[in-house]
Formats: sequence, structure tokens, C-alpha cells
Amino acid sequence: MPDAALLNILKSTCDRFIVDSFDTTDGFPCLVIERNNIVPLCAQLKRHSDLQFNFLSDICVVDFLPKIPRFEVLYHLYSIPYKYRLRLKCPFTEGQEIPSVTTVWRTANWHEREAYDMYGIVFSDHPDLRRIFMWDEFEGYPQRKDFPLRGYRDEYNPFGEEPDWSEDQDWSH
Amino acid sequence: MTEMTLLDKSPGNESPIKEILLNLGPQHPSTHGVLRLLLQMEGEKIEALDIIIGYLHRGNEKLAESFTYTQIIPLTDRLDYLCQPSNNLAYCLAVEKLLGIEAPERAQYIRVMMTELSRISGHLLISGALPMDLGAMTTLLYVMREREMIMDLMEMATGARMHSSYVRVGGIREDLPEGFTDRMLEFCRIFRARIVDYETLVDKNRMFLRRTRDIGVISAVDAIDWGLSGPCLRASGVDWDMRRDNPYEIYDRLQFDVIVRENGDCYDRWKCRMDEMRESVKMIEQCLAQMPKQGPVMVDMPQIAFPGDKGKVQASMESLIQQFQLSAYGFKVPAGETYVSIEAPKGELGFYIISDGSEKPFRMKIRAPSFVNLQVLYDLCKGYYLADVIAIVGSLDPVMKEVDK
Amino acid sequence: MSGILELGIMLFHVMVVIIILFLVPIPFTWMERKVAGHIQQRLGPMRVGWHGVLQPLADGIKLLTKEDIIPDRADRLLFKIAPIISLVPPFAVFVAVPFADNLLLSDMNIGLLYILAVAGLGIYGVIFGGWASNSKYSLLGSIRSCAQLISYEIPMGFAVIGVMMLSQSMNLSDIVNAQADTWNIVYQPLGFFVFFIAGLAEAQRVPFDLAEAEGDLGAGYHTEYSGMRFSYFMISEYLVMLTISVLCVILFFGGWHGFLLPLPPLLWFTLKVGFFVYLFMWIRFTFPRYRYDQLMSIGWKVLFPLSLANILVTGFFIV
Amino acid sequence: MNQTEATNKPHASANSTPVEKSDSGQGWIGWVFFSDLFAGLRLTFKYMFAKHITMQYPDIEKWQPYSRFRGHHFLLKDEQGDIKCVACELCAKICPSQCIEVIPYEDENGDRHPEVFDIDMGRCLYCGLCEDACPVDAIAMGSHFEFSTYSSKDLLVNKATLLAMPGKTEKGGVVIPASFNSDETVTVTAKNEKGYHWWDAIHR
Amino acid sequence: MSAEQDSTTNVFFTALDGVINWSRRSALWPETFGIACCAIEMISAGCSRYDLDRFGIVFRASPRQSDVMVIAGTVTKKFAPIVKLLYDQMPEPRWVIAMGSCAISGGVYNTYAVVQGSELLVPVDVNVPGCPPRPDALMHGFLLLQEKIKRSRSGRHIPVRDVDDVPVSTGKPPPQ
Repeated sequence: MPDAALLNILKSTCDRFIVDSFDTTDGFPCLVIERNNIVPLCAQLKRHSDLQFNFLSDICVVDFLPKIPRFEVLYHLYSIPYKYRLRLKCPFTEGQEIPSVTTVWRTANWHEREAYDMYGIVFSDHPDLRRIFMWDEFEGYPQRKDFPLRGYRDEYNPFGEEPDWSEDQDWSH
Repeated sequence: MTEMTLLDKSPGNESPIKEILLNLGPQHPSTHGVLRLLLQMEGEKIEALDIIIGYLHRGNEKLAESFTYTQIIPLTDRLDYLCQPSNNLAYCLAVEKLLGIEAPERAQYIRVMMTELSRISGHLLISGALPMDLGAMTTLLYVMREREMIMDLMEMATGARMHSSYVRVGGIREDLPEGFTDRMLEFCRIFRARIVDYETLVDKNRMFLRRTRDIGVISAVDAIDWGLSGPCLRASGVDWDMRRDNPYEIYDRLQFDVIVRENGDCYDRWKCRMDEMRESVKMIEQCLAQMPKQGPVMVDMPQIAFPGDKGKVQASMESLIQQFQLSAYGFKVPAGETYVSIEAPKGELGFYIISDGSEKPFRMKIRAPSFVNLQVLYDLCKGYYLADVIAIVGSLDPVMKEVDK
Repeated sequence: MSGILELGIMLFHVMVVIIILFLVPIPFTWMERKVAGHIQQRLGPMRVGWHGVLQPLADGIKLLTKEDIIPDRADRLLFKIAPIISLVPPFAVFVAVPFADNLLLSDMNIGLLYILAVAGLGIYGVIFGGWASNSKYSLLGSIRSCAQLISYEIPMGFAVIGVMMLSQSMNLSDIVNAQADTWNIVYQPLGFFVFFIAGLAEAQRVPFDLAEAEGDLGAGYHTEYSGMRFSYFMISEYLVMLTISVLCVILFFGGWHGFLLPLPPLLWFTLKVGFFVYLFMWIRFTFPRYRYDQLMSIGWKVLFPLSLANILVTGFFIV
Repeated sequence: MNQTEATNKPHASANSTPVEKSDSGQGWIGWVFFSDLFAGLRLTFKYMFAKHITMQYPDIEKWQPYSRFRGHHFLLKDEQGDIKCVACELCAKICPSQCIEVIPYEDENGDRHPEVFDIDMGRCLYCGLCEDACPVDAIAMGSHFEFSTYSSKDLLVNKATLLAMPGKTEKGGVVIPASFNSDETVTVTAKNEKGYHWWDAIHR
Repeated sequence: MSAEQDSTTNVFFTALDGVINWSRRSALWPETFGIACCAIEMISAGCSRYDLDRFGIVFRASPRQSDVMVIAGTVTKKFAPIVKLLYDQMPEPRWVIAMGSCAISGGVYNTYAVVQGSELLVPVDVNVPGCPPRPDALMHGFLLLQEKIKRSRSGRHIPVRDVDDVPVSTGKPPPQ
């Protein structure tokens, strides 16, 4: 169960940024936030003397394909001094940019690059946004729900799906 | 920041002094797998570097979305291949949390014991590989000798030397075999004596000390900022160990010290692992003493776990159907999301799983400690020499399969 | 007529020495692998011949029949001759080495100076090889080994001066004969220490094997070499190790003079050299290596002053 | 990024000569006389004359895996000598790498049996899930692990091969005497003798 | 009987074949080329308990000096050009051992990023199945390779390639 004190502090300090807050099934306090509030909120969470969320565990992107908004980016935060955990959620639609939190935690650098590589999410103000796992010429974003698991067929991958030629024709026009 | 993108350097921007651009890896004896470093050097001094990873990206997360929860267990083995039970444990804890179940007590003890054993195996390899990268080849051979004993124990209990898939959702695959406890105690006894050997060979050696002390120093604040975890973080003086602070399984019943060191250099990271192995041996012995001698090792839920006794399956029609259901379609996990992290040998290993109520996870995100630890190289290597890069990479202990997922 | 005969005999002796020297790496590689094996509680080569004695032979024939690759952008001429250049000086050194009393090719008055001078030439092969390969690993390896050699030749030469002062000669036979009663190591422990450390660096063995540090440079200056040319580098490396061992024995350990046991002089000599070769291997499989700049600072800040002090002390006592 | 880097604490420069700390268990006398290096040399010398722990694999000895070892699959027969498998295809369904192919048929008694039972050993994960899934204990993973081939096509094994494969070892985990034979194929034949546990060699 | 057939039955060449094959199979030097988990078992095989050195197998850091490439791990599409490059850098005669399921066929990783078998890249001589194979199994693979070399005819010609070859490190990134 989340700490009641944590929830109180969160409510008192960060209320203006928060769209919605709830406890998830695993007992994490979870804040749903607006896209543009990410950086100020994170900075405040990190700086606040009673919170000190100085450790960014993870940045995760989820693709809920048929739903709108399609994507959701999650931040798992940890406060080493107080041993709090917190989850931030930020839903957004395809094509929208997310502000980068690299200015708050430098470790966000690769997490965001991974998100860009796997989901094609653009983080504005990211210092070095390029592919991290796949090679630079790779087309598509493999973790999206509409990308085939086996990829497209080529000389190394006889099991891949047949590339969609109709789409290819669209590009040529 | 453009200085990271060395490859993109346009011809007009080059400085009048011609720097050497050295390509270290991906095939290189001491990059621990397929890590590729692009070093921009003046003489042998590193001015800037770029880390290129992804040579081992296999799409584990994507693959997991098409697998049932049972089938994912072998996949998690292949993340940090030096300490598989840790990965299995983190994953299974996450699924168990979604299911709302808990493994039997004996199973928890065995899980912890196996995790600690694999922690020794992971730390052993790196504490031998770092001196070997610095030229002391024999150390690696000595640690591999003891590691073979761990492999032997693993094979005895789990059936495979490396990819054990021992920890299952709801418990463990099989109970410990006969004679395992004695072997384990024997190993602990031999191993305690052998750690002294490594220290004689390496720890007291002035060459090793000069190669690792004050090399790759990172302060506590920076280490947290870069998201380091595990021994890399504790070497910088941050006292954080999830086994003590957020205890899972039966860690709260064990007595152990959290090893914290101050300098945050290569030597401290190496030494931290060395001392952690001692603590792990202590924990294994405590587990063996405290463990209930009898008892189930798997939850009694045939819809989730395979029954240990096949005779039962053949005897009743109901359990036969459940076996069919479980094998062919897997088990359903209630909708929800969870993030579970454990203290893996490399650091915080987290599994974030979203379930939509079906047999397959909707999304599985792995928070791989090596992946996060590795990017600190941008900061750590600057100003040091080429030979130091080897020591720094070795002391960070990246496992590329985990880095690349 | 007698001149031609003399020349013939001379050539015959040279051929014998060359053949022996070519064969020297064979037992050495076997010994190295066996020593490595046993230090690491394993066996080393076992399956080729008795306990793998034919292993070096198999390695040799295999390397001879391998394809000889010359990289496209390499400097072809230098690339080809570099292994040979590195091979010549270690051979030339043995012209002046007395293996036993009166068992040597040329009894030079300046034998010691000759050896130190010629042994230093071996570095050219390494530099050419590293540079001609057009590979950065090779280049770094050869730069390292060049700098290393320069900074260690000086303490090495200075360390030897103490011995020369004691025996009042630069003739190696005289130096050995001067030690018939007491070996130089008794008077010159510091000199030996400096000489041995510098010798380790000269032979590029652990802890000073930076030129081919596997950890950071792949295979170092011979990264691009394959087949036979690579084997030349290996032979030259073993011969340099042998040279250093031989010099240690001659200068500080009484050459062929034995003690206690009345063994033949040549056997005494071989045993002592064998011990030093073993020491080299033993050290190799025990220690890590220094970093490039640390190595230089040891050379200039520790060994150089020590060797000077040694000369000073020796001079003080002789006077 | 640049701002945060500016505030970054300067770390120890590699240029400055590192201060030699002699707190590695010996005083300065030990440090001058290389007690640390001699300790290392003594250790390696001691090991040099210790007993080797090598298992001489093909020629003299061979490792007999533990009974739980997951090696090459095998199919079991029942008491009548018929194949136990009922071709329920559960193993094929649970296999993560989908390397098992089963085609069933019905015999005259109406029992299901596999007509084809192929496993691609070159794709198998050796995770043991097929073992767990089998409701009749028909498929299991045995002690055989030396099945390298020249061609990857040979790694596709059929029912007959699977039936002939050796099963699990009764009492594994020992080094047994063996002999090497390379006349036809490369085989390492184990002699039916009692072996020793290799840990015995580790004890000093 | 043509001259060519005559030369194949020549006693001298048969003996030469024998000697060369003996030396080649007794001194197989693999690259230190570990990719993933199988590399750990490869190291294990080289260490004290198994000791590949007994076969005359020592690991060389440079592909120029190695005879056999052990592909020990998953070959991804991003890594495939490098495997090819390393194979090209090895001098003839050269052999390839595909170690482990991932290297043989891609294994469980039938995904967008993984090469479905290293046969699609380089000619594989021996497949060592397992995930990862035990060190003994790898040794069995080496024994199999030794048999293959023993039965080959190699005394006649040493194949020589064109010299347009890439050095091990030019500082330039390998082609993707």
C-alpha cells in the first residue's frame, strides 16, 4: 500500500500538474499528467526535500493501438532517501512530441532513445535522439502493435512477412 | 549534444589537430560481448566517445507479447545470462503479484538460495574478467574453476548449466535433489577459502591497484543521476540495497551486510562485488539452515502450475483437462499492471507487465540494470587513457544480452 | 686457402647457431603452454605427441601453410620485410654470446656494447610492422613499444655499467670468468633488479607487454599479420626473451660457472637460462600489466635514478 | 545536458600521478620489497604443483550428466513396447521456439499415436517445457549431449531416432572412463565403470 | 589415367596431405569472438575443467591469426555485416563452427531483428546444438571439425585471394 504521507505531500505540492491520481493494482501511487507538465513536475519531484525522487528507474512506452490516445509513456521513479516509488503516466496521441526529462535525470537519455527506436516517439529537446538498438537505416518502429513480430522478409529472415507493396506504391507517388 | 555523434561530424568541423578515431569492438577481446565504442583520442587519451549498442537486440519484449506467461520464463533466462535465477525470479514475482499468489515457504528459500548462488557466479566471472582484461589471465582461470562448481550445482538442481528456467510462476520447477544440501555446504566451505586466493593474487597486487584506483571515478550524486544501481552505485557510497530496503521473498529473515564503499572508482566497484560474494555465501548458509526441510515447492493450483507428479494428471480427468488448458493456452492473468524490481547482481532489475486479462502479456518492459549502467561511460571515460577504458567497462560489468534486450 | 677454410668453418658455425636458434622457440612455446597450464591447474597441450611435445611443430607447419594476407592499404614492401627485420637482431646478438668457456662465435672485446646496440635494433621491425599495416591497433602497439624501448634501454645500459666496473671489461667471457668465485649478483643486487625489470620491458613480457596488450589492442602491432610472417614475430619475441635470460645469467649469475654440483659448464648455463625463462613465464601468468604512462613513469622515475645510484655506489666501493 | 555537465564535479584527472596507497595489507617495508608480488608468485607456484582438475574428455574420461540434465530429447515406450506418446501435441503447443512437429494417426484400436514426430534440435531451447507439458510422460530430455553435425539438416530428428536415444542417467554427476573412436563417426564411448566426482580433484 | 588423377594418388602428395592436415587439425586457433551466452560456455571450455588447450586450441585476438570462427551466440541483422567482415579477414583455410541454437537457426528468436541461421551468412562447417551447448558438446564439435580436416585434401594448393582486403581496424565503422 502506498504511503499515506507520500500521497499527502504529492497532493499538496504537485496538484496543479496532476490530471488524475489513483492507486494501481500493485499498490503504486500513480499520477496521470499532462504532456507539457512533465519537466516541471519531474523537477519538482526531484527537488522537493520531502520527496527527493532522485532515481529514475525506467521509462516505458505502451502502445494501445486501437485506443485513442494511442500511446502512453510511463515513468517509474524511486526516492532513495525515503524509499518511495511513484509512477507517472502521460497519455498522448501519435505525432505529438513529449518533452525530454534528460535535464532532470541524465539517465533518461538512453531510455528515451529506446522509446524513440522502438515506438518512434519524438522527445523534444533530447540531446541525441537517434536509434539505439536497430541500425540507422531500419524502417519502422518494431515494438508498435502494427509491426509484425517477424519483421519483413529479407535475405536473412525467410520467415518474415511479405512487405506490404501497396504501401510502397503510396510512397512512390 | 553533437559531441556524442562522432560519426556525424562534418568535414568542416574538424579541429586542426588530427585526432585518432578508434573503433573498439564489437568484436574485441575485452568489450564483454558485442559492445562497440567509438573513441576519439588525442594520442591515447580519450576526448570523446560514442557507445553503440544493439548488436544483440533480439526483440525480447516484442516476443514476450506473443508468448504465454509460461513460455516467457525461458526467455528471461537469456537476459542476464550469468545469473538466470534472478531474472526468472523478478519475472515470476511480477506475474505472481498480478495473480495475487505467493510461493510456498520452502520454494521461497530455494529461490533466494539459487539467486544468491547465481549472484556469486555472475560476480565471480566479472571479478576474474577485469584482471584478465588488465593482463592477469590466471585469475580468470581460477575463478572459472570455482564457477564450474556453481555450474555443477545448477546442473544438479535445475538440469542445465546456464539456462535453468528453474523459478516458475508459483514456485520452482522441482524440489532440490538428494545430496544437494551437502554439496552446497561443501561449495561454501571451499569457496570461502578461495576468495582469499583471489585477493592474494589481485587485490594486494600493486599493478592491479594502480590500474584500478582513481580510475573512472563517479560521485554519489552523479551515480544516482545516471541511474546506476547495484554494486556500481554502492561503490560510490550510496547505501541502497533492495534486499534490505524493500525486502522480497524471505530476505527480511536473513542477516547480511550491505557492502558500501566510498570512492566510486574501478577498484571499489570490483571490491564491492568481491565482498558481496562473501555476503552471498553467508546468505546461502543461512537459507540452508532456516529452510523448512519438507513442504511443497509449488502452489497447489493446477491451472497455473504444472503438477510435480504426473501420476495425478493421468488419474483424474479434471487435472488432465487443466494440464491441457495450461499447456496449450497458458493461464489467464487478471487485468492490471505491475512493476516489480529486485536486486539483481547488476542492479535494479525490474519487470513492468501490463495484463489485459488474457494468457499473454499486453506489454512487458524490462528495466535492465546493465542497460542503464552502461550509459555512464559517456561521463566516465573522458580524460582517461585507452587502457583505462577497458578497466572501466570491465568494472561496470555490462552483459550485452541484457543491455540489448 | 686457409682463409677460405676458416670462412667455411665460420659459416658452418653460424649455420649451426642459426638452426639452433630457429629451433629454440619450439621447446619454449611448449614450455610456455605447459607452464601456463599447470599454473592454472590444467594440463596444456596433451593430444599431439607425448604430452603435446609436437604441438609447436604443428603450430609451425600450420602457420607456414596458411594464407598470407597483405591488407589492401598496407605499405607492401615494409609490411613484407618488417617481420624479417624484427628477426635479424635477436639472431645477430648471439654472435657474441659465450655459451661456455671458448664456446662462442666471436670473442669481441666490446661484446656487451655490441649486444646492447644490436638488441635495440629489433624495435624497427615492430615499428615498421605496426606502421605498414595501416591499422590503428597496430600503430598504437608500435608507438607504445617504441616509447617503451627507448625509456628502458637507458636504465638497462646503466645497470650494466656496474658489472663492467667490477670486471673491468666489456668482453663477456672476461665478465663471466671474473665471477668464477662470487657471482655478480652478490655485489650488484640493485643492478640486477634494474636490469631484470628493464629486460622484462625489453622483451615485452607481462607486466610490460603493452605493445600487444590483448585487452585493449587486440593483438597489438601484429594484428594484421597472418601465417608465416606472424610466426617470425613470435620467434623473434621468444629469442629476445632468451637474450635477456642469457644476459642475466652471464652478467649476474656467473655464466657457466656452477656451484656445489660439478656439472658440465654448458649444462649449468642451460639450466640457469632455463630458470630465467621459467621466471619470465611465471611472472607472465601471475601479474596484470601496467598502463602506458605508468610504465614510462616507472622507467624514468624509478629505474633510471636507481641505475644511477647503483653506478655511484659501485664506484664508491671500487675506489 | 550541457548545463548539467557543467555542474558535474570534476573527477580525478588521469594526468595527475596517482598517489601510491600502501594499505594493501603490508607496510612500506613490504611495499619496497615487493611482498605483494611475491605473495602472488608464491600462490601461482603452489598451484603449479597442485593436482590438475582437468577432465580428459575424449580420450580417457567423459562427464556423465546429472539425472536432471536436459540434453537430447527421447521418446519413451510403455511396457508392451509401444510408443507412449498419444500425439496430443501439447509439447508442440507449449514449445516457445515451435521446433516440435507432431502428426497423429489412429490405430485399429482407436488409440492416437504419432505418425510423424520431428524435433528440430537446431532450434530447440532445451528449456524442458515439453517435458512438463506431456500428460503421459512420453517425451523427456535425456543425458545425450554430443550430437554436433556437419549439416544443420541433420539436426532435424525423427521418431525413430528419438526412440533410440539414451534416456536419463540413473546416478549422474560423475566422470566416467571413456574411449575415443573416430573411425566412422566421432563417438566417445563410455565404459560401464564407476566414475569419480570431479570435485574431489578440487580439494587441495 | 590423366595427369591430374595421377597426382591425386601420388604418394608424396598423400603424405604431404597427411602432414598438413595433421598440423591444421592439431592447431586450430579460434577467434576470441563471443557474442552471447554461448561465449561463456566457450570460455568455460577453455578453462581448467575442460581445457581446450589440450587439443592445441588457443584463442587469438586477431582474426588474421585464427583458423576457426566459433559463432557463439545470436547473430542479429545489425551484427551480420560484422560476422561477414570477420570471416573475410580470416586467412584461408578457415572454418566456421555455429555454436548454439541461435547461431544454427536463430533459435527461439524468430523475430524482426535476428538472422535465421548463420548459414545464411557464412559457410558453416559444424553445428553444435544446445542452448547453450555444454563445453563437452563444443569439444565434440571441435573433434568433428578435426575429422573433417583429416579427411580433406589440402596439400595441393593453398588458396590465395585477391588482396583487396579490409584491415582489422581502420577507424571507420564497418559497413552496415
